[in-house]
Amino acid sequence: MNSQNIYLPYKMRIEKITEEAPMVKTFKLAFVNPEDESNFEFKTGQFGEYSVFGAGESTFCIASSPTHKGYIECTFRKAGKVTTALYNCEEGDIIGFRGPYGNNFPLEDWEGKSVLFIAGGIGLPPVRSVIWNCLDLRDKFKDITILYGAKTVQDLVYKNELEEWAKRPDVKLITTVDPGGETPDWKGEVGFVPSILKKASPKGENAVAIVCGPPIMIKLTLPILLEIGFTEESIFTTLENRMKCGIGQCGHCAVGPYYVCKDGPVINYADLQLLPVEY
Amino acid sequence: MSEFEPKIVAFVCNWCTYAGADLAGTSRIKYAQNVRIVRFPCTGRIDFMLLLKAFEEGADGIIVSGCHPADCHYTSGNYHARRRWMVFKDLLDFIGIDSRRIVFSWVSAAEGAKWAHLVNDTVSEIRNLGPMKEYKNLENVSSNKIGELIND
Amino acid sequence: MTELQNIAKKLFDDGSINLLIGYSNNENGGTSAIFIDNSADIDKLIYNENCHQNLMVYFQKPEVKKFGKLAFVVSLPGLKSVLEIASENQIKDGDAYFIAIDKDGNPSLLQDFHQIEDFITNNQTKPPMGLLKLMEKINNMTREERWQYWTDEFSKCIKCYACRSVCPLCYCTQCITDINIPQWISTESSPIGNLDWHIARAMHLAGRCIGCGECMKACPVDIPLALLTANLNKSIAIHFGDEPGMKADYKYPLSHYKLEDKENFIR
Amino acid sequence: MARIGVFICHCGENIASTVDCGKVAEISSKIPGVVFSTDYKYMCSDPGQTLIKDAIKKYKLTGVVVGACSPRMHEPTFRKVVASEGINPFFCEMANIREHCSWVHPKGEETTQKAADTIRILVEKVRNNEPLYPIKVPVTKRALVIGGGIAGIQASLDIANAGNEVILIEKEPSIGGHMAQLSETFPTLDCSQCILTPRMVEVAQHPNITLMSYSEVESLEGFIGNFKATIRKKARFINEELCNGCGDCTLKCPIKKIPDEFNAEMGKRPAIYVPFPQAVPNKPVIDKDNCTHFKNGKCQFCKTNCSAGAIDFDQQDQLITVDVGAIVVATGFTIKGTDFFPEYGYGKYKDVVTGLQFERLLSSSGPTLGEVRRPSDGKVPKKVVFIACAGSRDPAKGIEYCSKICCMYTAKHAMLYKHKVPDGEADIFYMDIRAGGKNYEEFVRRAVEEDDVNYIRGRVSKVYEKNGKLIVRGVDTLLNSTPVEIEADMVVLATASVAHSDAESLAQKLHISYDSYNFFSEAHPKLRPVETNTAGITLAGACQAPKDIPESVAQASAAASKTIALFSQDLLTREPIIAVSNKSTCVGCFLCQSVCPYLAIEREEIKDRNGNIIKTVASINSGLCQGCGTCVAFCRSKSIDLQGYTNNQVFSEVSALFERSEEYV
Amino acid sequence: MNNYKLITKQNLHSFFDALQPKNTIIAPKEINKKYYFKPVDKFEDIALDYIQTVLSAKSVLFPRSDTLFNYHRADGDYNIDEPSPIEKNTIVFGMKPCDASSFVYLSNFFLKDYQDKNIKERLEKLYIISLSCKEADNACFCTSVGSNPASTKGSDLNLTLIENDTYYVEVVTEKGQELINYSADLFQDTKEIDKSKYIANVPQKFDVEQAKQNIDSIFESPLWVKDSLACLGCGICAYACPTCTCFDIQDIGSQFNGSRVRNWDSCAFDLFTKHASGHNPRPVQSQRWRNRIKHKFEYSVENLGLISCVGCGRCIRSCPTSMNIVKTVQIFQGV
Repeated sequence: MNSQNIYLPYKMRIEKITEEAPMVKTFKLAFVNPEDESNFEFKTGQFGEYSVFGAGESTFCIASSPTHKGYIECTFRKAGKVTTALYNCEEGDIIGFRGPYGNNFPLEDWEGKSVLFIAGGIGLPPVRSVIWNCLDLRDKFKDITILYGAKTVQDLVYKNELEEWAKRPDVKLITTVDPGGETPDWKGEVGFVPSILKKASPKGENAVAIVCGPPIMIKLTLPILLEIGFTEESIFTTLENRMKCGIGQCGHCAVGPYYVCKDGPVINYADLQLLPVEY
Repeated sequence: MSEFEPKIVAFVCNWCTYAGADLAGTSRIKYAQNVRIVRFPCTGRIDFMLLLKAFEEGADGIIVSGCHPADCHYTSGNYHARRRWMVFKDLLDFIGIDSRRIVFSWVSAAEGAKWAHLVNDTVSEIRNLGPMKEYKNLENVSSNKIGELIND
Repeated sequence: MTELQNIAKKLFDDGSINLLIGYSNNENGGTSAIFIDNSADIDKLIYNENCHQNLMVYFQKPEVKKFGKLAFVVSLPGLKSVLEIASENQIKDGDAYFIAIDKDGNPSLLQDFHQIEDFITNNQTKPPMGLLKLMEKINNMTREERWQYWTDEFSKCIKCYACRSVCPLCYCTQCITDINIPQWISTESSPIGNLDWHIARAMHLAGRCIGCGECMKACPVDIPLALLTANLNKSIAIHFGDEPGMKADYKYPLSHYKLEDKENFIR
Repeated sequence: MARIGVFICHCGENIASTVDCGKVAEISSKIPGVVFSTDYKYMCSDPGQTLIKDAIKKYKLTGVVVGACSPRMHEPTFRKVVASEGINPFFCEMANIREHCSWVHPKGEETTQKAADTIRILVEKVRNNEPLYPIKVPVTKRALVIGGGIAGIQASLDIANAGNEVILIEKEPSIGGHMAQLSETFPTLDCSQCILTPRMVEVAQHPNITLMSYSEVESLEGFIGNFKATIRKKARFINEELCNGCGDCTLKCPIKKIPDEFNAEMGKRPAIYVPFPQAVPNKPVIDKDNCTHFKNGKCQFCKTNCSAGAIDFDQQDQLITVDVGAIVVATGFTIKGTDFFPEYGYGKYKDVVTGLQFERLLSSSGPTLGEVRRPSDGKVPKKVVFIACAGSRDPAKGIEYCSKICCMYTAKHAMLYKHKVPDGEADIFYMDIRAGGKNYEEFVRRAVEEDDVNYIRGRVSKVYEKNGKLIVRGVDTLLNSTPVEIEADMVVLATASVAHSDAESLAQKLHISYDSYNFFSEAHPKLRPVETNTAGITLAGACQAPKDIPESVAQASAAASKTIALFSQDLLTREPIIAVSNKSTCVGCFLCQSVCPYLAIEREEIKDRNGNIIKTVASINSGLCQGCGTCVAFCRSKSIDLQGYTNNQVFSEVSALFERSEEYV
Repeated sequence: MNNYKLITKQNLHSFFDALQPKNTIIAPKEINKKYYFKPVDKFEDIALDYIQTVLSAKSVLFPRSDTLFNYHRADGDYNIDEPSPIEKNTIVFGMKPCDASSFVYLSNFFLKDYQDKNIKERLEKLYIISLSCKEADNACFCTSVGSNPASTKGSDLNLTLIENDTYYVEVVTEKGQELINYSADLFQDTKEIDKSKYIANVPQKFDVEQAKQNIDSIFESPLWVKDSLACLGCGICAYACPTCTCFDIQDIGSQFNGSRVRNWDSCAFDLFTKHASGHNPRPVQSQRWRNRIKHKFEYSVENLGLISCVGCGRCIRSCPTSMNIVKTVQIFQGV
């Protein structure tokens, strides 16, 4: 009779809040109970259920890298009831977290290859976890290229880290904003992600691509990736269906027989095409 | 055992009854402490769901008060409210919720004394009716008792 | 071919409609809605006293709307719902054809709201006796008995929302029960959550409900839901003298007022 | 969780004497999200405001709840304080723990708990507040002044002289009001008409003023800066363009014995008449009810005798709609007639008159050309008894207030009587003499000392006729309540000043509030004595409460200055408490449209990329919406919300009503 | 284990009386000519000759609203407590074999990857006494989904009325034996009996294997739309279904005190899949109906090796628009 209640969250204290963009915040969370922290492990690409007591749970990825110990980070946009409650939290407040759930990016398979990250808007947080993971193991990979676009300069998240990556000689960072979204002192590209990708055309051989962003961006980016030499198996994305339980039971995230929370959220393009289009 | 002290909430409009209650204050007219006031721009703004919510939160009685007919700051909010309350009251009666627990009134900005009387009268009437036990009984049903798992 | 089928066939033959929604016999010895998109299926179209579903509920269904021009087989309650949704700006004159079934079971084709109004006036029926009796019985109970009666009934509710789904007037794209900022109605099927839902539903239909009784028939646990709205409509008729579903330009009693409205309950 | 600061004001002893403010602050500090909580003697004072500002900086507050007086008093004050620290002012809410708590409850635990509950309810509201930004609307720089008495005249001239257009409407055929009826004015005894008529002429000739006499407000729509007033211009059956004001018609009219309103029915007038010689406009009007032509169609005397051809029996009432940005209400007052007083003969004794009637007897333009002659037989009365407070300050008569002007005009009447009838005797029954005002007390003293007016402190219980004399029976309370009986030739009642009989219906048309005596209510008795609760509508003169001339004029100028200040802006800043619709969830049933009193709900078509209409939804015109929120409560799918009182805010307030967290028990 | 016994109706009554004091007993009860599972304390209250209850008995395991934990705010932190999901041992008495077999699916589903605490604890204290069907109606189709009116699958004890007042009892599990032991002398040993002549005849309505193949292979088809036009997207089918397991997790209460609760949900609701952004992976009803059918016959087989339909027919009986899962499967069988 000592089965554990899988719905009990870890209690997390909000250590730091960063306002990334309008309506977008990043929380740095630390475990309230040290034992929880020592038992906790996750891999890049996994997600969790974040909760405000009285408001409920909401799902998003762990945006920090597993190589950064002692805390986790998440980035979210204020949209529904829970994210509004989270958005209104202050540093020092206690929230709930359960996880990690889902599969992860197969980093070990990528060793010796070039890695191309493509993200749009609020799609950067899941990718950011992988980016840092790769950067922390920098010598295991060849070229690392990051292509990140947002509607406007204001909407770019992780502005400090973008600067940091831009300065690194071992990373090629391309940032872009949609036409009309630039400011007078904007030094990056102006244009939609797919066309900027086409312009940059990084090599697809012996490389993997991680694509995350709004559905329309992904839809238009995939053909270009194939065109520049990526294989269907080497293109990864994460699915973002509505989730409630995180453990393949509640049924919300099911895409056919596939549970995004359990079998995903990371999926390569070849597998994605086998699924019914219910994501 | 001390005497039952009813919890009363008053939903009032800003222009008449809230001001009337202000006047009761400036005139130092004493009345019962049981009332908690929630301010609305107009009685027309008061959603019937809020009355249900107040009962749910433990109110034993509710006062809904605004401007007299023809005095509405917004011309007609109180007329619409009047119809809505009439229908709502009938529904509560039909369902068996004691509609005497909701007291509707018009209190103008000049009627500080009327406000005080209204509160006092409501408190003593609700005290006679006793606690709103119907709702409290509903609340006591917790969902994990096996007997109740089968929706009975 | 029956007269009903003839009318339907003619509508298809002259290209007036793309989809006809009517009744047919089903596998379980009952009747259910049939969606006929070409005249070949017309022989399945029937009408008898078992055909109760208010088919106007399908008028708002996106997959039905896609078909284009529609025709509905409707009896009195269905036609009343046409006028009611017309008064609520949801259907315009000429948006659909209506094969109206009169009290003797004879079909006739109605096209505009005037015809429907006349039809309704000429085909008035009394509300079912059972419902009236139950309503009277409840009204004669003491308040405590009424409360007991309804809490017992509501406690059965599992919040499947069939009452909402089958109602042609519950066409909101966002129902109050689906809103969580604020959480107007508790999501759990608890006594309070159930009570809130049924009160909200009744209030939202007060003076709008045309009394088809589908909510009650759909309820898997047999809550006599139609009583709530019927009783409200009765009080609205007494207080304000209005009845929904009679005119396409019906003035909804809760969004209008008269200076001389009763206020004997207000202090 | 938000970072909310709670500030409890003692208001000196006003709150602190019954509410334990320190305890309220302590209880409040335990509410989740409240990061700072304190109490202070005077939160609205400079140091109090500084306290709030410092706390906002120090604790990085995101919201503020001030527990103090009514928000109707100090909400703007504290919102300004919060705004000065860079927080959106709508994140400041006031919890009313004075008017609604400390002043109405005894000292004790319960009262403190009520204060704490009130704070908690508002904390929950603030937690769910959203930043709001003021709305700008254009201002129509034209004022409507209702009432052409001295207050309306003064307001019109002030506003017009500042370069703004004014429409002055007067329900009588001429402007002038009560002041035109007066003989001389206290305390200077200068001639009323002499000082008034030049102002009347100035109004008539002012290029910025449009005068509409014999006109009344029919209805009013709109809001500050953007009112739409419909005015009923009553048919006077005279073409004003053609009429040259010669007055021939009034002389030819065969009907001559209609009681003359201007003379307080002490004189007679014809059916076609000019109210008084100096009337502005100086154009006659036909009294339809008394005109033979309108009775049986037979008489045409005036028409046949009008050389200008200005008589027009077919004239109809006209409804004229005007756009105005502000309104000054200066509709004045009326007085009770003698028929109001059973104890003084119900008006059946001809020689019992009202103050206003006596005023006409004193006036050189009056029916007796200024000679004091009593109505019954035209004799000069040798003994006149004046009764002050006739009706006023009398709860039994339903008039509990002081009519304010009677003490002074009664002294004036007695004095003028004595000047005109030096051998006459003037007795005044009074309750108290209220002569607060510049040179007022001196004036009363002059009446006593120089003009031998006899003041008797006491009330008159009865006036009756005996042997052709009026017997005034009263008591002298200064002489141990000795009964007094005086035989008088004439009795003058200083009857109560009251609101016009149509004041209530006018207030309803204008959407302004009024008190239980039907006097119009000011927004604040001390700090906003000129404005009404309806923005853009100000009050001038005795429509608000009884006033004398200097006060009426002063208030008129104040109302004018408020109006001019409003007109000095091109765009008006409005509170953003308005409804907004959610176009994605609205299903367009438009049942909300008919509940909106401002016609602010409009239909908007939502189109797809190809321009096809997908649906029609409700959209709120933010210029017209006044924020009553009736549509919000009405919307089934909650697709309309009211900024400042959103569903989420009020729901949170209600949720917090009785919540007692275990933490703070 | 399988051993066979007989018990008279009268002794069954005594058996009930022996069980009743120490257990919570849930059994079908008649209310207004319909049958519902209710807690009963008198044998007479139990309806023994019913065809089907309106709602399944799954809520003894997976209630309509299930508290996962309660929270209380204290000093800026939260205390959490877990209410016990079940107090006494619970016996469902007189459940139909189709329902009993649903518990096989439910226990597989909820305990497969993650052991759900509430479900596990309830399951441990749950005893199922099933009652073979004497009668069936048009909606019944257990024989089409690999079961039959006297199946013992999922039961601890199975009763079949063989002669007028005697029940044939199959002791299916240890738990069943445990129940017998309350009053073993009421039972009489016997040999295995062929039950088929004592039970209802439920004609097979489709070949599940063939239908399954077709359903598996057809995702895009106008048939899905045509077949589901009548569906209005209420939740009855899922809520009445003994194997539908979808749920939602919500907090009930305030920021101070409250509970996190698991409520039933239905894939028929349009909000089921809708994102906060407004994007909906299954925007129209036909896709939701397709998901339901495919889940029952394809997805659950892929994930658990079990069809998640037991043929109880509740969805068919309750549907206000006469949607019929059998008809749909037949359509696809015939493709």
